[in-house]
Amino acid sequence: MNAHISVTAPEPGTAPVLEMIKVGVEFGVGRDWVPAAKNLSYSIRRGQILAVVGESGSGKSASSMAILDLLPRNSRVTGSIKLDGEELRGLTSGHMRQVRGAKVAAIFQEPMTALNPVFTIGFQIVETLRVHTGMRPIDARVRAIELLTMVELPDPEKAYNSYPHQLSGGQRQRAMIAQALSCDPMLLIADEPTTALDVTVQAEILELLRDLRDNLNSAVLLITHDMGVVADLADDIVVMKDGEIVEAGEVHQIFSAPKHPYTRALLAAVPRLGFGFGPDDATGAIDVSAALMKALEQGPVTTTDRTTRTDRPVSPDGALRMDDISVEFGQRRKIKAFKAVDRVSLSISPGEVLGLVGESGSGKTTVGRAAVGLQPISEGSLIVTGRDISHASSKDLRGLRRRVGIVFQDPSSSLNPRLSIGDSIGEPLKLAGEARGKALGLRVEELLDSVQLPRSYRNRYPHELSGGQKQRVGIARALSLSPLLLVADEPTSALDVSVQATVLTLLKELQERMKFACLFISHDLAVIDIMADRIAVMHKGRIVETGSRDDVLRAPANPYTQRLIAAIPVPDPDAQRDRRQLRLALMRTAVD
Amino acid sequence: MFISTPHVKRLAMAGAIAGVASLFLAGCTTTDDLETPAESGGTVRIAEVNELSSFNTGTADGNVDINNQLDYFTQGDFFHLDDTASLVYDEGFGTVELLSEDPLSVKYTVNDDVVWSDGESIDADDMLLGWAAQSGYFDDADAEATVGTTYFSPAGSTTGLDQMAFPEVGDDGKSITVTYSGPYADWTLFSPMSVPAHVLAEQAGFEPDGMIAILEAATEGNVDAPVETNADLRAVADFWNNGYATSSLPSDSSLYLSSGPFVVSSWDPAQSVTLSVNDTYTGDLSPVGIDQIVVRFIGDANAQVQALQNGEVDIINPQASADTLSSLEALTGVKVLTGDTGSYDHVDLNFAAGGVFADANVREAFLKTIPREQILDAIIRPLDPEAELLNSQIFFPGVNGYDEATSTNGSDAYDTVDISGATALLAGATPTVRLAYSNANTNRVDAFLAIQASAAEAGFIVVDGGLPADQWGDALALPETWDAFIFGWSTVGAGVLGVPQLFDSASDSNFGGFSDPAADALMDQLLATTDADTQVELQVGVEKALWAGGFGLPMYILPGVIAFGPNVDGIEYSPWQTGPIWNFWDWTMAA
Amino acid sequence: MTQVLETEKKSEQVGHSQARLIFGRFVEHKIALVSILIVAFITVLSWSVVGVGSIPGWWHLTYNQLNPLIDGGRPTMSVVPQWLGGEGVFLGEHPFGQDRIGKDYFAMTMRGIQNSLTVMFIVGILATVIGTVIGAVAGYYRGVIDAILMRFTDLIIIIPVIVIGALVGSIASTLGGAIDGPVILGILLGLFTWTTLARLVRGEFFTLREREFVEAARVAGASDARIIFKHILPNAIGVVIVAATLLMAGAILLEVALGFLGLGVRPPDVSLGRLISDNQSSFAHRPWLFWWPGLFIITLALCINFIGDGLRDAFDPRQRRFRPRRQKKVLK
Amino acid sequence: MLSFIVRRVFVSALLLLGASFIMYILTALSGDPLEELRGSRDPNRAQLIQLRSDQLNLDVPAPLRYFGWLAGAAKCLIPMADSCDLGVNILNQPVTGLIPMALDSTIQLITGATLLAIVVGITIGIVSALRHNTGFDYSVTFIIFLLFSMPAFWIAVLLKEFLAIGFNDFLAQPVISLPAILGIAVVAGIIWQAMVAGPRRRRVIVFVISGLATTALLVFFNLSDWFRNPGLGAVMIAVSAFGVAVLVTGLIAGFKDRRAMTTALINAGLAVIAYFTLQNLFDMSSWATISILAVATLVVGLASGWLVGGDDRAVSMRIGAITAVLSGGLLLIDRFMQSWALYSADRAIGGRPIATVGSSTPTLDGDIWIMGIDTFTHFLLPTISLTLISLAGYTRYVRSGMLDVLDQDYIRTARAKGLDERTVIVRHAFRNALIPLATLVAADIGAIIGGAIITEQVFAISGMGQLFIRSLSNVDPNPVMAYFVVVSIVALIANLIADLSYAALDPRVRTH
Repeated sequence: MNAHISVTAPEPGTAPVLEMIKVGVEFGVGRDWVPAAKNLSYSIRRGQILAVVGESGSGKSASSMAILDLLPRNSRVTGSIKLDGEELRGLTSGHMRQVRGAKVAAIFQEPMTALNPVFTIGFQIVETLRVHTGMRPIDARVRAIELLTMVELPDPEKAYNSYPHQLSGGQRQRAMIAQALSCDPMLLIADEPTTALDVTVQAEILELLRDLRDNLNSAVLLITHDMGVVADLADDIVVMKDGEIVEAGEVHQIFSAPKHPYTRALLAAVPRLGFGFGPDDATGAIDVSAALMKALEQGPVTTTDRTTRTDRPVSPDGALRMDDISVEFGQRRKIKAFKAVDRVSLSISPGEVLGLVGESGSGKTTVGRAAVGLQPISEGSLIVTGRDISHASSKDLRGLRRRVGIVFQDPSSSLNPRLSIGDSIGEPLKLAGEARGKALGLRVEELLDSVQLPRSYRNRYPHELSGGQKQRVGIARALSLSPLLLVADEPTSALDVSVQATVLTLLKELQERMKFACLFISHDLAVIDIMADRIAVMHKGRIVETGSRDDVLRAPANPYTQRLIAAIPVPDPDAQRDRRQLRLALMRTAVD
Repeated sequence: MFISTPHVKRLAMAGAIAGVASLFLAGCTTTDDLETPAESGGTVRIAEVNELSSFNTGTADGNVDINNQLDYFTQGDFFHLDDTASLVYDEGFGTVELLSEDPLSVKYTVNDDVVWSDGESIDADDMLLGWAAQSGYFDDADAEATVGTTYFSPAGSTTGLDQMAFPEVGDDGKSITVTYSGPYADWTLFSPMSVPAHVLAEQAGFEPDGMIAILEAATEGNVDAPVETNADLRAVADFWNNGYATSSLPSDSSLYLSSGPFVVSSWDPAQSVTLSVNDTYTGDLSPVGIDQIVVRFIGDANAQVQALQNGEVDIINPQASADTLSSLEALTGVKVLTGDTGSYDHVDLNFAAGGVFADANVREAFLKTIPREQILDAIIRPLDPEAELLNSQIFFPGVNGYDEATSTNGSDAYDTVDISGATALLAGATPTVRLAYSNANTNRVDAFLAIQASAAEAGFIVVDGGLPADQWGDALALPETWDAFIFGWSTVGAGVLGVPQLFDSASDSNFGGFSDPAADALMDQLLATTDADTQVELQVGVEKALWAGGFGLPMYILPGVIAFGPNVDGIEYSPWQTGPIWNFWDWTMAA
Repeated sequence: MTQVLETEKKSEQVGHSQARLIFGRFVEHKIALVSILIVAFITVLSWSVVGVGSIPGWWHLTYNQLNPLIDGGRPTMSVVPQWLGGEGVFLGEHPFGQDRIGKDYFAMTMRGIQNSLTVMFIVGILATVIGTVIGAVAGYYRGVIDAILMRFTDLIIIIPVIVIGALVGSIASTLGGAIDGPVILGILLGLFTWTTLARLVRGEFFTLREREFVEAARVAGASDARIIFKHILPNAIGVVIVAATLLMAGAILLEVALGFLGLGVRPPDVSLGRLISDNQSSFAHRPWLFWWPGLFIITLALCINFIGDGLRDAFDPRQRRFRPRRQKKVLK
Repeated sequence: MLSFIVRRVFVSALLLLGASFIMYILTALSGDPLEELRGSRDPNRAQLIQLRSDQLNLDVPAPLRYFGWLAGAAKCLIPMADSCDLGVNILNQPVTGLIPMALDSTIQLITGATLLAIVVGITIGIVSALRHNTGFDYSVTFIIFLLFSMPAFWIAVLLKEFLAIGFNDFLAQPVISLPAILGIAVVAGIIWQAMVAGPRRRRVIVFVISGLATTALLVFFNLSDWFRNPGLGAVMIAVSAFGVAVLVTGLIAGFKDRRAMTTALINAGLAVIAYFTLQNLFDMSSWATISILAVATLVVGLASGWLVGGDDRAVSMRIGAITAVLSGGLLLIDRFMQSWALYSADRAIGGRPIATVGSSTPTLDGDIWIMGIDTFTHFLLPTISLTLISLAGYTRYVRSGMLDVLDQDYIRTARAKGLDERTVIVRHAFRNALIPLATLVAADIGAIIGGAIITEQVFAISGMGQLFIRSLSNVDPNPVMAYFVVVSIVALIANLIADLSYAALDPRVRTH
């Protein structure tokens, strides 16, 4: 499948800005060359956004870095890369430097570390300008502030003089974009620009990139693994798997009629908001766009009635019962205590799955950790599986251990690298004195079966397993004492979308079989839509809306929920275009 | 390359102004060219281990070898000790007359033209002060110093000197006469000279010539009837005790006046002291053609050797070790003198009743096994090839009386190891001997190993009683913890006072508890005789008793090394404390 | 940005534990391997020559035995074999020569090495244990406990180590020679040199205690002690071992320096530093007295430093030097 | 910020008190002060022992003695009254007199060594970080480890034997034999080509050029009997001044910045002119003159930068100043060399200039050049031995710091912006690696004030180290405690400065 695919017939007079012909990238690992990308050929014209899509390890980043020749010393690039007709491979480092930053600019995934912490934003932008244009410092300063205004930073003057650590993630990404666009580059390489950002901030950045593409008419090479982003922004798509292009084509054609089985599987695995469990699960289907249109007409609903009431009386032996609990952090002298969770009330009855959704910093993880006793609460009452642990001493918490389990987010950090898989899973059993020696081995094998992992993995070590496999071990460990309440703190957000689907299905089956109550925490409403019976939306430490899955998705009352739903990109270009108009409409009316 | 725009003109002009301004400013801070000092005489540089710490060597703290050496250069005195530790009188300074034997009275007169370096003449009040400080005449404190006062704390012992009455001042004010209430053997070693009285008076807050008045006003100390402390004397004594201790050149030059050929001219703290010629000196003990003497403080023996090799010093007197000697001999143009020093190592036995050495035969057997020759070869001969066995407990080789003592005291029986004799004496017994020594001193460690090996052949079981540097001193004073002890004494070389102090059964320095009534009697008589020859006779008698009783065995005298570079000549070896500078007036700059 | 490819190994063989992996990387570090062999050889040599406690060594002379001086104490060993013009390879009566009074210098040097190694191992073990415990507790509990422990560490840092060396003499004798000098010196130094290690371990615990597997262990009901010693410490062991090797290298140099200043190990026992300071002036005439101890000190310290360097690379491999095989096979 | 400092000082004071108590007990336990007296045969031995034990009041148990000492020391805290009573040592010398001199010679000894170690350490650290995993990196690591494991006194003795005595002997007839010249040339070539790295062809060229240059230089030394009367001479000064100008501009501003290059060349030119005009002024100048000239050179440097103007005025001024000062330094070195022959011919030196002991030649006096050379020859060896020891620490630290920083994302961003390698390294990477370095330097200075005990002993410079060792060996607590108090206070202040410098350098700490 590696025939040279010219994406669209080049219109006369507009030679492609970037042309990759049979490009290959190999890395030196140990003593031999291991290919990261093989035989890549694609091209981008002015004003066109080409999305290179693929899962981690597919070589999409490596090939893009080859363009700027920024690969580390132990790498080798073959094939030809032409920029506006001029061959980049083989350029002397002097010429290459004139290309970097001037003709081709790049923005990266981690805004936190991409800017030099010891220089101000203004200095770094002026530096780029003066390297390429030789402007006088005062003119460069004016141009820099112009750029900062263009990327819609709230106060460009203040941003110019502030250091990177004084800006939020989204603002820093905007500063990165301003710096990249400072010399009107022909090509902008955006390597996972919004992956590290919250969905609402992601929507704004995508909006910004779309406006820039329209005004500056520069070509954009977008590298991402998120189909929603692709649908929202890209004109054409190239799908990569294990270093090769498996399919390429116009965005509508790929979304509506994917030809390659891998593309098809990839699109299917992407959770769609409102479609419940996959396209064929008709019962759960909700027309989210219709819901948003209705909400728009109603205008802002006072946030009192349905948003805070707990709709069902809960018997005391409910799995989890939180009444007005608050959690404060950092009670250090001068800095006043920061209220991470502010008077939250929640309840989960046995066997029920409550989805807790919110952006980063909304306090959802703190609530999850409080539920398992990891985080002491400052106010309110907290009853878990019938035991009041509001002001628990470590002794009462010990009793709670057998009734509660937790699954974490980052697979590489949730397992002790020094312990074998069997030991990690068996740890809670051993500590609770449930089983010893031979019996323990049997229980561990049962748990491995339940999470569909081969028994021979017992004496394997975490660094030998893939992300998905490690997450399954985490689940097995959490369920080893068959707890009454399982807290899942963003269990799949660190996984590739295909792996994510398998892990979610596994969790769903286990929940139905073992009937444990589950507090499922995520920032991705689509994932919550699949898993949860009821949904609670958190914003800035408060619960702004609770309700059953259908009520919240069909008729979101709270404006923040509405904006959250609207901001989630739909993996379908046309639907995503309508959704965008809805979101902008909602933004204008909603009051924050 | 240059920018030929208006910049250059502005630039050149600014550069010129800046240049001229700096030149002008710099000009007014120049120094006139230094006149080079008249380089007539030469400079001699001596290396010393310790740094100068006091200008009054009379005090207990000040009595350190470096201070004594500076004193030797800068202070004139009635006499000094030569390399055979015998007295040499300096007529140029003053005269000492023995007026009468019984009662013992001596007259000290200072020559007329002898003055301190500030022009003030040296006279009776200086000598009175010296006498008062050394005799302890005014002290009336008892042993535990609970009641009464002790004014001066002199370096030497006051026993004997406290028999002097208040001296009569000569009418010309340049002489004093002292009379002792009883006979005192070492009267010849007493010199009334100390720090200048007029300076001390001023420093203590009195009139420069008020010293005599203060001393006469104070009453003689009487231990039984301690009297209220005399304030004036207290002030004078305090300054005498502490006023001269310093770690840099005092601003008031009167604190380091000189009455000798040299005077301290500069002191670079922690580095060196420079002495230049004292113009007011009238004596004849100044070296020809030497203007300056520099004493450099170099603590490390090896550093001294390398400094000499590198020409940074002329004379060094380092702590001798085999390798120092061999490395010195390897240097070109460097002359090396070796010889004895004033200290010797010896083995003393413990006579305590019930101890292993209570029995005379065991004592003799053990002494016979001590391999003195082998120890000499191993430790001393590499340092001083001509070293000989020390065969006298009292006398030093070269001092008058040594030959007579060694030929008569029966020490020849121990010249060679006699294992068979020893085993015979032991008659099959295998006594265990706790042999103690300081394990920080490599010589004594090696001596112990040699004795242990040799004594074992005769049947002795010698237990290693080695103790660290800070513990062996205490153990010495607790005889019950050891049977035999290797340690060393260092002697001033002259005077007989030391003999009873070591061997009299009543003395606390006689650690082994040796007691021989006949020897005690001889020693009492010795203290009373002032005639040199009879003193020797008496000491030879004590010597015989010691060897007969098996007191112990002297082993070796610590060797000394003096080395000097090509710049200076006339240096001769002396074993005593003054070391290489004892005849500094004979030095001459080499060609 | 090091792009290390995450190749998914699905091979069935029994799991490689982290320790096996580290050992694999360590073996690659040639110099560190050679260093371990050298240190092991020297240790075995010194203990076998001098003997342990009552068991005598294979070398017939003891370190404080006086022997007659042979040919001015020149070393009798020669290594140049006959066919190269030397006198053949043999040890002779005194391979390293003799000191000035005839004590066998080979035995003395070996005894000196034995003492240095004793001090090194004791300091290494004692300081590592104390440092790790204090670092772990301070790092894990933070807050008040951390402040107190760190102030205590500052207190110990201020006290100059030289004074500790001076104490050995007096303590050795008060114990009446029950424990010999080097062991006491080792213990004393160990008590005062653990500070840097404690700081490193504390820093490591700060990061590791936030890791999710620690929280999982807490939820599973593990006690604090179990979390510290079963979960966090095994992951911090890399920092501990590397710091321990540096500590040991430092201990050797410290013992030797104390010996040079006349403190630390006292005669009749032997310290390499004291051997050099005693024979410092013999540099020109009897160089073997100066070179042998110096040579062994440097070799020991150098090897231990290299072992530390090898271990650090094994535990957190920065980008290894990439030497591609000559194009033999490119994985399809 | 103020509350942070106050709290920090308070805690340090408490620490000092606790540590001083432990220190006093340790010193008292470490031996018996009367040991020396016990062996003396003086007749009044018992009386002397009594006197000294009264002086050190040994009958009072150690802990109580500590409080006696503390009372005396506390009096130092009263600001105005200089009633500081730290007691007397066993020679009855007031301790307060001993400390200033010891501190002065220690400071004289270590300032040179620390500066040299920092500058050389940082350069080697950066170069070996940039040449990570190359031949150069491995050889530098090996040498560093070798220096790290060599005992201090061993280095000192070797230096004394070869560099002092060997060099002085060599001065007798200073001709380097031909094989020696070739050997040195080859070694120099190898070092330079390793530093440059890059493609094989370039390294061979560099090897040949540096080899030839070294041979020519050594031959010139032989012919001009350079070692006996050295001198740079006008040509050498001109060449090196312009070399400095080019190097400084290359490093700080990059060759492309023409204005900066112009400023540098102007200053180099001025230096050459000054060489000819100022010679006679030098002959009669005092230290005050030299300092005024130095200030003048600085002002000229800055002014020339400002006048050349252009956008980056600040950069040009900085380069102007640095070039002016460095080429001014060359003039001074040349002037010192001119007096070298006069210095070594002086009777006090006797043709053997390099000294092995002490910090000055007592009987020598001459103009500032002679005295300047004297200090140089005395401190050359100790400084080299101290630098070698602390060099290893700095190089390892800078190397690992740079390697960490070079892996950061913002370095990749800087490269993606099109900055040249030099700017990325100097402006972005080194600026960040500087932050932890500041804490290391401050902490190291705190430790080194304690006196390079061993170096001081071998070179017989009685600084703090010697004072400490001598007092400790005769178990004399007062000077030991005075040493301890001074060293700890300096160490604590150094740590405080380290933390403050951390805040100054890292904006994240400053503006959180």
